[in-house]
Amino acid sequence: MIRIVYLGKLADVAGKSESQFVSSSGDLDWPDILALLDDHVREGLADAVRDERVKVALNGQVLSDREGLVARDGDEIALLPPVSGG
Amino acid sequence: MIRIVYLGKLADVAGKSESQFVSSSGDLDWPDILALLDDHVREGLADAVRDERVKVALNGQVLSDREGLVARDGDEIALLPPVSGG
Amino acid sequence: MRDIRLLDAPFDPNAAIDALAMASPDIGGIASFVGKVRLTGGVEALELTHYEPLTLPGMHELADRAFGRFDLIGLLMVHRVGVMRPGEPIVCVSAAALHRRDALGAVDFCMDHLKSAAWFWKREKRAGQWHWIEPREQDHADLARW
Amino acid sequence: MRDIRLLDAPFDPNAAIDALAMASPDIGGIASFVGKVRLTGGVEALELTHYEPLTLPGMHELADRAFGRFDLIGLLMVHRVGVMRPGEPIVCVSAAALHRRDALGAVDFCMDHLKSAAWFWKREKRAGQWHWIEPREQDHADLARW
Repeated sequence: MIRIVYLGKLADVAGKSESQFVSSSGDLDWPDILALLDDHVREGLADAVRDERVKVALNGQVLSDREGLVARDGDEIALLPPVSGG
Repeated sequence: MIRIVYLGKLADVAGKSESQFVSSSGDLDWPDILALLDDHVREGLADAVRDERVKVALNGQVLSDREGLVARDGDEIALLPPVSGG
Repeated sequence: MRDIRLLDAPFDPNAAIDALAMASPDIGGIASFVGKVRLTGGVEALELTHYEPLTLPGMHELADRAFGRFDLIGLLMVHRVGVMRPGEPIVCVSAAALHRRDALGAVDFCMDHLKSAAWFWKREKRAGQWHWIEPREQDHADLARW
Repeated sequence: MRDIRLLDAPFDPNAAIDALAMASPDIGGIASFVGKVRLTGGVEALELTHYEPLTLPGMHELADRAFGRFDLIGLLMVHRVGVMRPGEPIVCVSAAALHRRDALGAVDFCMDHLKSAAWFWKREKRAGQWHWIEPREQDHADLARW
Protein backbone atom coordinates (compact mmCIF):
# COMPACT_ATOMS: atom_id res chain seq x y z
CA MET A 1 0.00 0.00 0.00
CA ILE A 2 1.22 3.50 -0.84
CA ARG A 3 -0.17 6.50 1.02
CA ILE A 4 -0.50 9.94 -0.58
CA VAL A 5 -1.03 12.95 1.71
CA TYR A 6 -2.50 16.24 0.36
CA LEU A 7 -1.43 19.40 2.16
CA GLY A 8 -2.91 22.89 2.16
CA LYS A 9 -5.06 23.82 -0.81
CA LEU A 10 -4.37 20.45 -2.47
CA ALA A 11 -6.57 18.78 0.15
CA ASP A 12 -9.44 20.98 -1.07
CA VAL A 13 -8.72 20.08 -4.69
CA ALA A 14 -8.53 16.39 -3.80
CA GLY A 15 -11.62 16.61 -1.61
CA LYS A 16 -9.79 14.61 1.06
CA SER A 17 -6.58 14.79 3.10
CA GLU A 18 -5.09 11.49 1.93
CA SER A 19 -5.50 8.48 -0.37
CA GLN A 20 -4.16 4.96 -0.23
CA PHE A 21 -3.33 2.91 -3.29
CA VAL A 22 -2.42 -0.71 -3.74
CA SER A 23 -0.29 -1.01 -6.83
CA SER A 24 -0.81 -4.31 -8.61
CA SER A 25 2.08 -3.53 -10.94
CA GLY A 26 4.73 -2.89 -8.23
CA ASP A 27 6.51 0.49 -7.91
CA LEU A 28 4.87 3.78 -8.88
CA ASP A 29 6.79 6.52 -10.68
CA TRP A 30 5.83 10.20 -11.05
CA PRO A 31 3.71 9.76 -14.23
CA ASP A 32 1.93 6.77 -12.61
CA ILE A 33 1.02 8.91 -9.63
CA LEU A 34 -0.26 11.84 -11.70
CA ALA A 35 -2.46 9.38 -13.63
CA LEU A 36 -3.80 7.86 -10.41
CA LEU A 37 -4.64 11.30 -9.02
CA ASP A 38 -6.79 12.22 -12.01
CA ASP A 39 -8.34 8.78 -12.53
CA HIS A 40 -8.99 7.68 -8.97
CA VAL A 41 -9.09 10.81 -6.81
CA ARG A 42 -10.45 13.82 -8.69
CA GLU A 43 -10.06 15.17 -12.19
CA GLY A 44 -7.90 18.31 -12.21
CA LEU A 45 -5.86 17.22 -9.18
CA ALA A 46 -2.95 16.13 -11.40
CA ASP A 47 -2.87 19.57 -13.00
CA ALA A 48 -2.81 21.26 -9.59
CA VAL A 49 0.07 19.01 -8.57
CA ARG A 50 1.97 19.71 -11.82
CA ASP A 51 2.42 23.35 -10.63
CA GLU A 52 6.19 23.53 -10.32
CA ARG A 53 5.93 25.16 -6.86
CA VAL A 54 4.44 21.93 -5.46
CA LYS A 55 7.14 19.96 -3.69
CA VAL A 56 7.09 16.25 -2.97
CA ALA A 57 8.26 14.44 0.15
CA LEU A 58 8.91 10.72 0.22
CA ASN A 59 8.81 9.26 3.75
CA GLY A 60 9.45 12.69 5.29
CA GLN A 61 12.28 13.74 2.94
CA VAL A 62 11.63 16.50 0.42
CA LEU A 63 12.84 15.39 -3.00
CA SER A 64 15.13 17.69 -4.96
CA ASP A 65 13.81 16.15 -8.21
CA ARG A 66 10.22 15.03 -7.91
CA GLU A 67 10.25 13.64 -11.47
CA GLY A 68 12.67 10.97 -10.26
CA LEU A 69 10.25 9.67 -7.61
CA VAL A 70 9.85 5.91 -7.30
CA ALA A 71 7.36 4.83 -4.60
CA ARG A 72 7.30 1.32 -3.23
CA ASP A 73 4.88 -0.57 -1.04
CA GLY A 74 4.76 1.00 2.45
CA ASP A 75 5.94 4.43 1.27
CA GLU A 76 4.27 7.71 2.16
CA ILE A 77 4.20 10.51 -0.40
CA ALA A 78 3.30 14.07 0.66
CA LEU A 79 2.27 16.71 -1.89
CA LEU A 80 3.30 20.11 -0.55
CA PRO A 81 2.04 23.36 -2.11
CA PRO A 82 3.90 26.62 -1.30
CA VAL A 83 3.62 27.53 2.38
CA SER A 84 1.48 30.49 3.35
CA GLY A 85 2.74 34.00 3.95
CA GLY A 86 1.42 36.45 6.50
CA MET B 1 21.80 79.49 46.53
CA ILE B 2 23.17 77.45 43.66
CA ARG B 3 23.13 73.65 43.81
CA ILE B 4 25.79 71.49 42.12
CA VAL B 5 25.06 67.77 41.64
CA TYR B 6 27.87 65.25 41.03
CA LEU B 7 26.97 62.17 39.01
CA GLY B 8 28.73 58.82 38.63
CA LYS B 9 32.43 58.76 39.38
CA LEU B 10 32.46 62.52 40.03
CA ALA B 11 30.52 61.90 43.26
CA ASP B 12 33.45 59.74 44.42
CA VAL B 13 35.97 62.43 43.48
CA ALA B 14 33.89 65.09 45.24
CA GLY B 15 33.32 62.85 48.25
CA LYS B 16 29.63 63.81 48.18
CA SER B 17 26.69 63.77 45.81
CA GLU B 18 25.99 67.50 45.83
CA SER B 19 27.10 70.91 47.13
CA GLN B 20 25.29 74.17 47.69
CA PHE B 21 26.88 77.56 47.30
CA VAL B 22 25.71 81.02 48.15
CA SER B 23 27.39 83.44 45.82
CA SER B 24 28.01 86.79 47.44
CA SER B 25 29.10 88.25 44.13
CA GLY B 26 25.96 87.32 42.11
CA ASP B 27 26.10 85.03 39.08
CA LEU B 28 28.70 82.26 38.71
CA ASP B 29 30.36 81.52 35.40
CA TRP B 30 32.30 78.37 34.40
CA PRO B 31 35.73 79.53 35.73
CA ASP B 32 34.05 80.61 39.00
CA ILE B 33 32.57 77.15 39.40
CA LEU B 34 35.83 75.31 38.66
CA ALA B 35 37.54 77.48 41.28
CA LEU B 36 34.82 76.77 43.85
CA LEU B 37 35.10 73.01 43.25
CA ASP B 38 38.83 72.96 44.01
CA ASP B 39 38.75 75.49 46.83
CA HIS B 40 35.58 74.47 48.69
CA VAL B 41 34.83 70.86 47.74
CA ARG B 42 37.97 68.86 47.07
CA GLU B 43 41.25 69.54 45.34
CA GLY B 44 41.46 67.73 42.01
CA LEU B 45 37.71 67.87 41.44
CA ALA B 46 38.07 70.78 38.99
CA ASP B 47 40.57 68.75 36.95
CA ALA B 48 38.19 65.78 36.82
CA VAL B 49 35.41 68.10 35.65
CA ARG B 50 37.66 69.71 32.99
CA ASP B 51 37.68 66.31 31.16
CA GLU B 52 35.98 67.30 27.91
CA ARG B 53 33.67 64.25 28.07
CA VAL B 54 32.00 65.71 31.19
CA LYS B 55 28.76 67.38 30.17
CA VAL B 56 26.92 70.04 32.15
CA ALA B 57 23.18 70.40 32.65
CA LEU B 58 21.58 73.62 33.87
CA ASN B 59 18.14 73.09 35.41
CA GLY B 60 17.73 69.79 33.57
CA GLN B 61 18.96 71.01 30.16
CA VAL B 62 22.29 69.72 28.86
CA LEU B 63 24.37 72.67 27.64
CA SER B 64 25.90 72.49 24.19
CA ASP B 65 28.68 74.87 25.35
CA ARG B 66 29.49 74.41 29.01
CA GLU B 67 32.05 77.25 28.89
CA GLY B 68 29.16 79.65 28.34
CA LEU B 69 27.42 78.63 31.58
CA VAL B 70 26.05 81.40 33.79
CA ALA B 71 24.38 80.18 36.99
CA ARG B 72 22.05 82.39 38.99
CA ASP B 73 20.51 82.09 42.43
CA GLY B 74 18.11 79.10 42.52
CA ASP B 75 19.80 77.25 39.64
CA GLU B 76 20.80 73.59 39.69
CA ILE B 77 23.96 72.51 37.87
CA ALA B 78 24.60 68.81 37.18
CA LEU B 79 28.06 67.53 36.27
CA LEU B 80 27.65 64.46 34.06
CA PRO B 81 30.57 62.15 33.28
CA PRO B 82 30.22 59.73 30.31
CA VAL B 83 27.50 57.14 30.90
CA SER B 84 28.52 53.55 31.52
CA GLY B 85 28.68 50.84 28.90
CA GLY B 86 27.76 47.21 29.38
CA MET C 1 17.83 24.50 27.46
CA ARG C 2 16.06 23.87 24.21
CA ASP C 3 12.27 23.67 24.08
CA ILE C 4 10.79 23.06 20.61
CA ARG C 5 7.10 22.18 20.52
CA LEU C 6 4.06 21.99 18.27
CA LEU C 7 0.79 22.31 20.15
CA ASP C 8 -2.77 21.69 18.99
CA ALA C 9 -4.37 23.50 21.92
CA PRO C 10 -4.05 27.05 23.35
CA PHE C 11 -0.90 27.75 25.37
CA ASP C 12 0.42 30.40 27.76
CA PRO C 13 3.56 32.07 26.31
CA ASN C 14 4.53 33.56 29.70
CA ALA C 15 4.64 30.17 31.34
CA ALA C 16 6.88 28.90 28.54
CA ILE C 17 9.20 31.94 28.73
CA ASP C 18 9.37 31.70 32.52
CA ALA C 19 10.33 28.05 32.25
CA LEU C 20 13.12 29.03 29.85
CA ALA C 21 14.33 31.72 32.27
CA MET C 22 14.19 29.32 35.23
CA ALA C 23 16.16 26.69 33.32
CA SER C 24 18.75 29.25 32.17
CA PRO C 25 19.45 31.20 35.37
CA ASP C 26 22.81 32.41 34.15
CA ILE C 27 21.56 34.83 31.51
CA GLY C 28 22.18 38.47 30.75
CA GLY C 29 18.94 38.87 28.89
CA ILE C 30 15.99 37.17 27.32
CA ALA C 31 14.31 38.33 24.11
CA SER C 32 10.89 37.11 23.06
CA PHE C 33 8.33 37.42 20.34
CA VAL C 34 4.73 36.30 20.70
CA GLY C 35 2.52 36.35 17.61
CA LYS C 36 -1.24 36.30 18.03
CA VAL C 37 -4.27 35.92 15.81
CA ARG C 38 -5.38 39.46 14.99
CA LEU C 39 -8.67 40.79 16.25
CA THR C 40 -9.05 43.16 13.29
CA GLY C 41 -9.83 42.46 9.66
CA GLY C 42 -12.85 40.26 10.19
CA VAL C 43 -10.97 37.00 10.68
CA GLU C 44 -13.19 34.64 12.67
CA ALA C 45 -10.69 31.80 12.91
CA LEU C 46 -7.29 30.81 11.63
CA GLU C 47 -6.25 27.25 10.84
CA LEU C 48 -2.70 26.05 10.49
CA THR C 49 -2.12 22.69 8.83
CA HIS C 50 1.27 21.02 9.04
CA TYR C 51 2.85 17.80 7.86
CA GLU C 52 4.15 16.08 10.95
CA PRO C 53 7.20 14.35 9.40
CA LEU C 54 8.52 17.73 8.17
CA THR C 55 7.39 20.31 10.71
CA LEU C 56 9.10 19.29 13.91
CA PRO C 57 12.40 18.24 12.22
CA GLY C 58 12.30 21.60 10.39
CA MET C 59 11.99 23.46 13.69
CA HIS C 60 14.82 21.44 15.23
CA GLU C 61 17.10 22.16 12.27
CA LEU C 62 16.27 25.85 12.60
CA ALA C 63 17.12 25.69 16.31
CA ASP C 64 20.45 24.07 15.41
CA ARG C 65 21.19 26.93 13.02
CA ALA C 66 20.24 29.53 15.64
CA PHE C 67 22.54 27.91 18.22
CA GLY C 68 25.32 27.82 15.61
CA ARG C 69 24.88 31.43 14.60
CA PHE C 70 24.25 33.12 17.95
CA ASP C 71 25.79 32.64 21.37
CA LEU C 72 22.70 31.29 23.15
CA ILE C 73 22.07 29.74 26.53
CA GLY C 74 18.50 28.70 25.84
CA LEU C 75 15.99 28.73 23.00
CA LEU C 76 12.24 28.26 23.06
CA MET C 77 10.14 27.80 19.92
CA VAL C 78 6.49 26.94 20.41
CA HIS C 79 4.04 26.91 17.51
CA ARG C 80 0.32 26.26 17.44
CA VAL C 81 -1.35 24.11 14.80
CA GLY C 82 -5.07 23.52 14.25
CA VAL C 83 -7.86 26.06 14.58
CA MET C 84 -7.21 29.26 16.55
CA ARG C 85 -9.52 32.10 17.55
CA PRO C 86 -8.70 35.85 17.41
CA GLY C 87 -6.39 36.88 20.26
CA GLU C 88 -4.92 33.41 20.75
CA PRO C 89 -1.13 33.02 20.59
CA ILE C 90 0.13 31.35 17.39
CA VAL C 91 3.86 31.37 18.00
CA CYS C 92 6.32 32.15 20.76
CA VAL C 93 10.07 32.35 20.17
CA SER C 94 12.29 33.24 23.09
CA ALA C 95 16.08 33.28 23.36
CA ALA C 96 18.23 33.53 26.49
CA ALA C 97 21.82 34.76 26.12
CA LEU C 98 24.59 36.49 27.99
CA HIS C 99 24.46 39.33 25.47
CA ARG C 100 21.46 41.28 24.27
CA ARG C 101 22.50 41.28 20.61
CA ASP C 102 22.54 37.45 20.51
CA ALA C 103 19.14 37.12 22.18
CA LEU C 104 17.41 39.67 19.94
CA GLY C 105 19.18 38.42 16.81
CA ALA C 106 18.18 34.81 17.44
CA VAL C 107 14.50 35.72 17.89
CA ASP C 108 14.51 37.78 14.69
CA PHE C 109 16.34 35.00 12.80
CA CYS C 110 14.01 32.24 14.01
CA MET C 111 10.88 34.26 13.26
CA ASP C 112 12.12 35.02 9.73
CA HIS C 113 12.91 31.36 9.02
CA LEU C 114 10.17 29.58 10.92
CA LYS C 115 7.57 29.68 8.19
CA SER C 116 9.88 28.36 5.49
CA ALA C 117 11.61 25.86 7.78
CA ALA C 118 8.50 24.40 9.26
CA TRP C 119 5.99 24.06 6.41
CA PHE C 120 2.74 25.56 7.63
CA TRP C 121 -0.35 26.03 5.47
CA LYS C 122 -2.69 28.69 6.71
CA ARG C 123 -6.30 29.51 6.03
CA GLU C 124 -8.59 32.14 7.48
CA LYS C 125 -12.31 32.04 8.07
CA ARG C 126 -14.06 35.26 7.02
CA ALA C 127 -17.86 35.59 6.95
CA GLY C 128 -18.14 31.86 7.48
CA GLN C 129 -15.90 30.96 4.53
CA TRP C 130 -12.39 29.53 4.71
CA HIS C 131 -9.73 31.18 2.49
CA TRP C 132 -6.19 29.89 1.94
CA ILE C 133 -3.42 32.41 2.53
CA GLU C 134 -0.97 32.59 -0.38
CA PRO C 135 2.80 33.00 -0.09
CA ARG C 136 3.89 36.61 0.35
CA GLU C 137 6.76 38.51 -1.27
CA GLN C 138 7.71 40.09 2.08
CA ASP C 139 8.77 36.74 3.48
CA HIS C 140 11.31 36.28 0.72
CA ALA C 141 12.65 39.76 1.41
CA ASP C 142 12.96 38.88 5.11
CA LEU C 143 14.96 35.76 4.32
CA ALA C 144 17.25 37.65 1.97
CA ARG C 145 18.43 39.74 4.96
CA TRP C 146 20.34 36.79 6.45
CA MET D 1 -0.59 52.40 25.44
CA ARG D 2 2.67 53.88 26.58
CA ASP D 3 4.23 52.84 29.89
CA ILE D 4 7.56 54.49 30.71
CA ARG D 5 8.82 54.01 34.26
CA LEU D 6 11.88 54.22 36.47
CA LEU D 7 11.69 51.97 39.52
CA ASP D 8 13.89 51.84 42.60
CA ALA D 9 12.63 48.40 43.73
CA PRO D 10 12.48 44.95 42.06
CA PHE D 11 9.73 44.47 39.45
CA ASP D 12 8.06 41.63 37.56
CA PRO D 13 8.62 42.02 33.79
CA ASN D 14 5.84 39.51 32.96
CA ALA D 15 3.25 41.53 34.83
CA ALA D 16 4.33 44.65 32.94
CA ILE D 17 4.28 42.87 29.55
CA ASP D 18 0.89 41.31 30.31
CA ALA D 19 -0.50 44.73 31.18
CA LEU D 20 0.76 46.02 27.82
CA ALA D 21 -0.87 43.09 26.01
CA MET D 22 -4.15 43.58 27.90
CA ALA D 23 -4.19 47.30 27.07
CA SER D 24 -3.39 46.61 23.39
CA PRO D 25 -5.72 43.73 22.53
CA ASP D 26 -5.62 44.47 18.83
CA ILE D 27 -2.06 43.36 18.19
CA GLY D 28 -0.42 40.98 15.77
CA GLY D 29 2.58 40.44 17.96
CA ILE D 30 4.53 41.58 20.96
CA ALA D 31 8.32 41.60 21.16
CA SER D 32 10.16 41.94 24.45
CA PHE D 33 13.61 42.12 25.93
CA VAL D 34 14.35 41.65 29.61
CA GLY D 35 17.89 42.37 30.83
CA LYS D 36 19.02 40.92 34.13
CA VAL D 37 21.99 41.27 36.45
CA ARG D 38 24.30 38.40 35.52
CA LEU D 39 24.99 35.62 37.97
CA THR D 40 28.46 34.99 36.55
CA GLY D 41 31.63 37.02 36.79
CA GLY D 42 31.65 37.54 40.53
CA VAL D 43 29.41 40.59 40.55
CA GLU D 44 27.78 40.81 43.99
CA ALA D 45 25.63 43.83 43.26
CA LEU D 46 25.04 46.41 40.58
CA GLU D 47 24.11 50.02 41.22
CA LEU D 48 22.58 52.36 38.68
CA THR D 49 22.63 56.08 39.42
CA HIS D 50 20.58 58.48 37.40
CA TYR D 51 19.87 62.20 37.32
CA GLU D 52 16.14 62.55 37.67
CA PRO D 53 15.68 65.73 35.57
CA LEU D 54 17.33 63.99 32.58
CA THR D 55 16.46 60.29 32.84
CA LEU D 56 12.71 60.19 32.54
CA PRO D 57 12.50 62.95 29.88
CA GLY D 58 15.22 61.05 27.96
CA MET D 59 13.15 57.86 28.05
CA HIS D 60 10.03 59.71 26.91
CA GLU D 61 11.91 61.31 24.01
CA LEU D 62 13.19 57.87 23.02
CA ALA D 63 9.63 56.51 23.15
CA ASP D 64 8.54 59.39 20.89
CA ARG D 65 11.24 58.46 18.39
CA ALA D 66 10.26 54.77 18.52
CA PHE D 67 6.60 55.64 17.87
CA GLY D 68 7.69 57.89 14.99
CA ARG D 69 9.94 55.28 13.43
CA PHE D 70 7.89 52.10 13.87
CA ASP D 71 4.20 51.39 13.51
CA LEU D 72 3.45 50.60 17.16
CA ILE D 73 0.29 50.03 19.13
CA GLY D 74 1.95 49.99 22.54
CA LEU D 75 5.37 50.49 24.08
CA LEU D 76 6.65 49.59 27.52
CA MET D 77 10.00 50.76 28.87
CA VAL D 78 10.75 49.99 32.50
CA HIS D 79 14.19 50.58 33.99
CA ARG D 80 15.52 49.88 37.46
CA VAL D 81 17.71 52.33 39.36
CA GLY D 82 19.45 51.81 42.68
CA VAL D 83 21.15 48.65 43.94
CA MET D 84 20.28 45.33 42.26
CA ARG D 85 21.30 41.77 43.09
CA PRO D 86 22.36 39.06 40.58
CA GLY D 87 19.35 37.65 38.73
CA GLU D 88 17.18 40.72 39.23
CA PRO D 89 15.68 42.40 36.14
CA ILE D 90 17.34 45.70 35.18
CA VAL D 91 15.35 46.65 32.14
CA CYS D 92 12.28 45.53 30.24
CA VAL D 93 11.35 46.90 26.82
CA SER D 94 8.28 45.54 25.10
CA ALA D 95 6.55 46.65 21.90
CA ALA D 96 3.13 45.68 20.58
CA ALA D 97 2.42 46.06 16.87
CA LEU D 98 0.31 44.69 14.07
CA HIS D 99 3.49 43.54 12.32
CA ARG D 100 6.35 41.51 13.70
CA ARG D 101 9.07 43.62 12.04
CA ASP D 102 7.85 46.80 13.80
CA ALA D 103 7.64 45.13 17.22
CA LEU D 104 11.11 43.54 17.02
CA GLY D 105 12.65 46.63 15.44
CA ALA D 106 11.30 48.92 18.14
CA VAL D 107 12.69 46.74 20.95
CA ASP D 108 16.11 46.59 19.29
CA PHE D 109 16.07 50.36 18.65
CA CYS D 110 15.03 51.26 22.22
CA MET D 111 17.59 48.91 23.77
CA ASP D 112 20.37 50.40 21.62
CA HIS D 113 19.44 53.96 22.53
CA LEU D 114 18.29 53.59 26.11
CA LYS D 115 21.69 53.94 27.72
CA SER D 116 22.63 57.05 25.81
CA ALA D 117 19.15 58.59 25.99
CA ALA D 118 18.63 58.02 29.67
CA TRP D 119 21.94 58.85 31.37
CA PHE D 120 22.70 55.94 33.68
CA TRP D 121 25.93 55.56 35.64
CA LYS D 122 26.69 52.02 36.64
CA ARG D 123 28.97 50.46 39.19
CA GLU D 124 29.55 46.86 40.20
CA LYS D 125 30.49 45.41 43.54
CA ARG D 126 33.15 42.71 43.27
CA ALA D 127 34.83 41.20 46.33
CA GLY D 128 33.23 43.88 48.48
CA GLN D 129 34.56 46.77 46.36
CA TRP D 130 32.54 49.03 44.09
CA HIS D 131 33.93 49.63 40.58
CA TRP D 132 32.58 52.14 38.05
CA ILE D 133 31.81 50.75 34.60
CA GLU D 134 33.38 52.79 31.83
CA PRO D 135 31.77 53.59 28.47
CA ARG D 136 32.19 50.79 25.91
CA GLU D 137 33.08 51.00 22.23
CA GLN D 138 30.36 48.44 21.37
CA ASP D 139 27.63 50.88 22.36
CA HIS D 140 28.84 53.41 19.82
CA ALA D 141 28.87 50.68 17.16
CA ASP D 142 25.29 49.73 18.10
CA LEU D 143 24.12 53.32 17.72
CA ALA D 144 25.87 53.68 14.37
CA ARG D 145 23.56 50.97 13.00
CA TRP D 146 20.52 53.28 13.06
